[in-house]
Order: sequence, then C-alpha cells, then structure tokens
Amino acid sequence: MIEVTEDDFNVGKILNDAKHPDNGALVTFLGIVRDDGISGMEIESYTDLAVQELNTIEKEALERFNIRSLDVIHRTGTLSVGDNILLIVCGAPHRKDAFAACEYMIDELKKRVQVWKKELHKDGANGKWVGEET
Amino acid sequence: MIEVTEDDFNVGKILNDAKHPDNGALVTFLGIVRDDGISGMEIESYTDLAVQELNTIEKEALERFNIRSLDVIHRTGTLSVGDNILLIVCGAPHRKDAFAACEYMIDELKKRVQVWKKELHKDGANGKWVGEET
Amino acid sequence: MIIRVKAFARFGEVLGKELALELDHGSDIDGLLALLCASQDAYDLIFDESGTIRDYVTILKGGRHIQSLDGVRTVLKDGDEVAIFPPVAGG
Amino acid sequence: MIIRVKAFARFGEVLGKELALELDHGSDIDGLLALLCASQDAYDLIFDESGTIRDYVTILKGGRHIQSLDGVRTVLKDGDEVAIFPPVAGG
Repeated sequence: MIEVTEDDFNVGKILNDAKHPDNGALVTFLGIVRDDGISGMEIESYTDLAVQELNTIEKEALERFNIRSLDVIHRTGTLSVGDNILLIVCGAPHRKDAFAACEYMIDELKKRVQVWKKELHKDGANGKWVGEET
Repeated sequence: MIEVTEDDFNVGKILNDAKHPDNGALVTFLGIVRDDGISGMEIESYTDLAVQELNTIEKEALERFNIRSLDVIHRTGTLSVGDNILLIVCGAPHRKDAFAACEYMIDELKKRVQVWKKELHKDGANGKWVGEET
Repeated sequence: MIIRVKAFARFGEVLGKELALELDHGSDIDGLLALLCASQDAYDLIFDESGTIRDYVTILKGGRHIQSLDGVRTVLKDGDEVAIFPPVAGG
Repeated sequence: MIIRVKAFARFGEVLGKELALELDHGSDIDGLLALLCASQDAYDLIFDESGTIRDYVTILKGGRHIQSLDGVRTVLKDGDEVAIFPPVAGG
C-alpha cells in the first residue's frame, strides 16, 4: 500500500495487516514532527508524481531485497509537533532484509519523492522550507 | 521499558508512548512466529537474567548512539504462527541513529539474552530447539 | 493555447501554486518561463545572474523532466501541464 | 546443604527444569555436575568424550559465569543457585 494523504494512520492496524505467514520480521520507520523550536510543519506534495515515485522505489526494493511487503504512507497538510509524518512498514522472512529495505525506502524517498516541508514557527512568523539555504 | 513476559503487547500504544519532543524517528522491529512448516513456538527464558542482559544492552546502545529511548518486550510461552514474539522500539532525533540502535539491540539480543525457542510441529511431534545441531 | 502550471514549496509561494497561462501556439518552455518569471523575484528564484536556470530547479512537462525532452526548447501544446519545483524534502 | 539448579531449553528437558540438590558441605561445581549428570543422557549432553564440559554449555553461579570464578572448582554454599543452559536463541 502506497498513500500520500492528509489523514492520520493507525500504526497498529497497518502492522497487523502486514502480517503474512512468510514474514518473521516487520521493520517500521515512523517519522514524527520533532520539536526543533517549531510549532509544526506544513507539508506539501505533488501527489500524483509522489505516489508514482514511491511505487517505483517500492518496486526497486522488492527486486533488491528478499521482502514480502512494503507499505508507505506520507502525510501532507498542517501537522503539529508529535504528529505522524511518515510510516514505512517492511515485512520479510528475515530481519536483515527488512531493515535494509526499510532504510532504502526512506533514503530514496528523501532524495526522490515530490514532497516538501515548511517549518511553522511558534511566534507565527513565516518559517523556512526545509532544505533551503536561505 | 524492558520486559520479558507471557503477555501480548499493543504496538500502537507503545509507539505512542515512545513519542518525545526530541524524537523525529521511531524505528520498530517486530518479530513474529513465521510459518516454517511449524504450528508455533514454545519460548522459554531465564527471566531475571534476560531482563538484566537487556538492560545492559540498552545501556550500551544509549552510550553508542544518539537515541532518546529504547523499549524491548520479549514474549515467552506458547505462541502460534503470526503471533508477536519480540518488539523493539527505538526513538531518536534522527533516523540513522534509530536504525543503528534498533539493529544493535536485536543483534546483541540474539547473541546474549537468555531466551530459547522450541519449534512446535503441526503433527504434534516434538520439535527441535532453535540453534541445536541435532 | 492554455498551459497549466503547478509550482511547489517556495516556488508556489513566488510563482503561484496553480496557474493557467495563455501562450502563443508553438511556444516552448523558454517562452513559458519568460511569462512566469516576469517579476524580478520570480526571475531571481529560477535563473542565475548569467540567465541560466538554477541547478536546483526541476521542470517537468507531463511528468517528464525537460532534460529528457528538448530542455527549454521543448515545445508545448494546448492543455500541457508543466510542473516546477525546488529540491524535494519529504520524510 | 541444598543447591538450587535451574536448567533451560534442551538441558531442562534432560536434567529437569528446577531442582534442589542435596550436596556435601564444601562441594564444588564438579561435584554438582557429577550428581546432575548421573544418567548417560545427561552426561553426554554436558560432557564430551574426554570428560570435558562441552563448549556450548554455560554454567552460572548466582548469575556469574563460573569461568569468571574458579571454573568447576568453584565452591558452593548452602542456598546457592546454579543455572545451566545451551546457547541462547531468542528474538
């Protein structure tokens, strides 16, 4: 399952759905809005393309690693400190593949998927877009 | 939190409890009884020592990696295919530390923590202890 | 002809997030950018001092990088969708 | 004196999981093992053909490896707890 959505997700349910008789290991990455002196983040996506790119990366991971499932949900919209941003769940017979594929997915996502984050400041001032030099 | 227990756990709740303003990344390892032609597993522990060893490994991980939290729950008793065996949740400001510490915990756990698993066969025959040559 | 433009992140703030621009038939990306970057702020965001498109700018036509087409000489046709955005930063 | 023994996994199946053994005052691990491994099955599980404790056997007294104490010459006292187990396999 690949989703780019404003909605929050239920990690317990998604993990349960990822259970498969072949899967002995589920490795999960949960990205959360961290308190860097900000109140939250505004997350924007080019959704059609982001979903397409996530599917491409998933396909690469399924070819490279011995995994059975890879689920990704990336949220968009206005999020507060502590809110879920991103969930990746990778299921595999063995743990090494699950860890490697989960890390591959998040590393490539950060480089390739059409999503941008803007910091929202506590004083209401206009924050900066993450990754911008200025 | 370090636990060795017969009780199942609620992954969603534990992940939620691991949220901390400094944690931008939660990496979770969930070990599940895999269908290797078995019906389940009997898991035995030397509980006092296992908890002590898990605490030692947690301390090592907190020294080696920039992480804020590390939770481990290892189940014991009779488990069926698909049942949860082990949960590790590692929270860190950044994902690389969270992944590295989570992998460190599971790698060391497998080598050092006083837990043993016996396969239960579908035909009711006496299964073998995992790791035994005979 | 009408070209639809989507701009993201900082680019959306400066250029507008979703635009429908009227261009002469046969116009290319170069012509689109001239219209899109009429203001100094917009121009400085997309072009460097020598008038070259900055390295960090990605431009897609119909989901394909213009580098894989004819670059700024890529010809547009009525209804094309062009996307323009800075480096991604998700996760 | 009474020594409590805990054995795990296959060792528990062969030796018994929890035992309270009566030993002479001043007995050591060697003496305990002689009592514990009276049966051929038990002996073969713990000792190799030359009578040496097999590499895969871990023995703890009060939670400490006997290697860090005096090995099989580690002297026991009333109420001591000894644990004996094969390589761990959790996770």
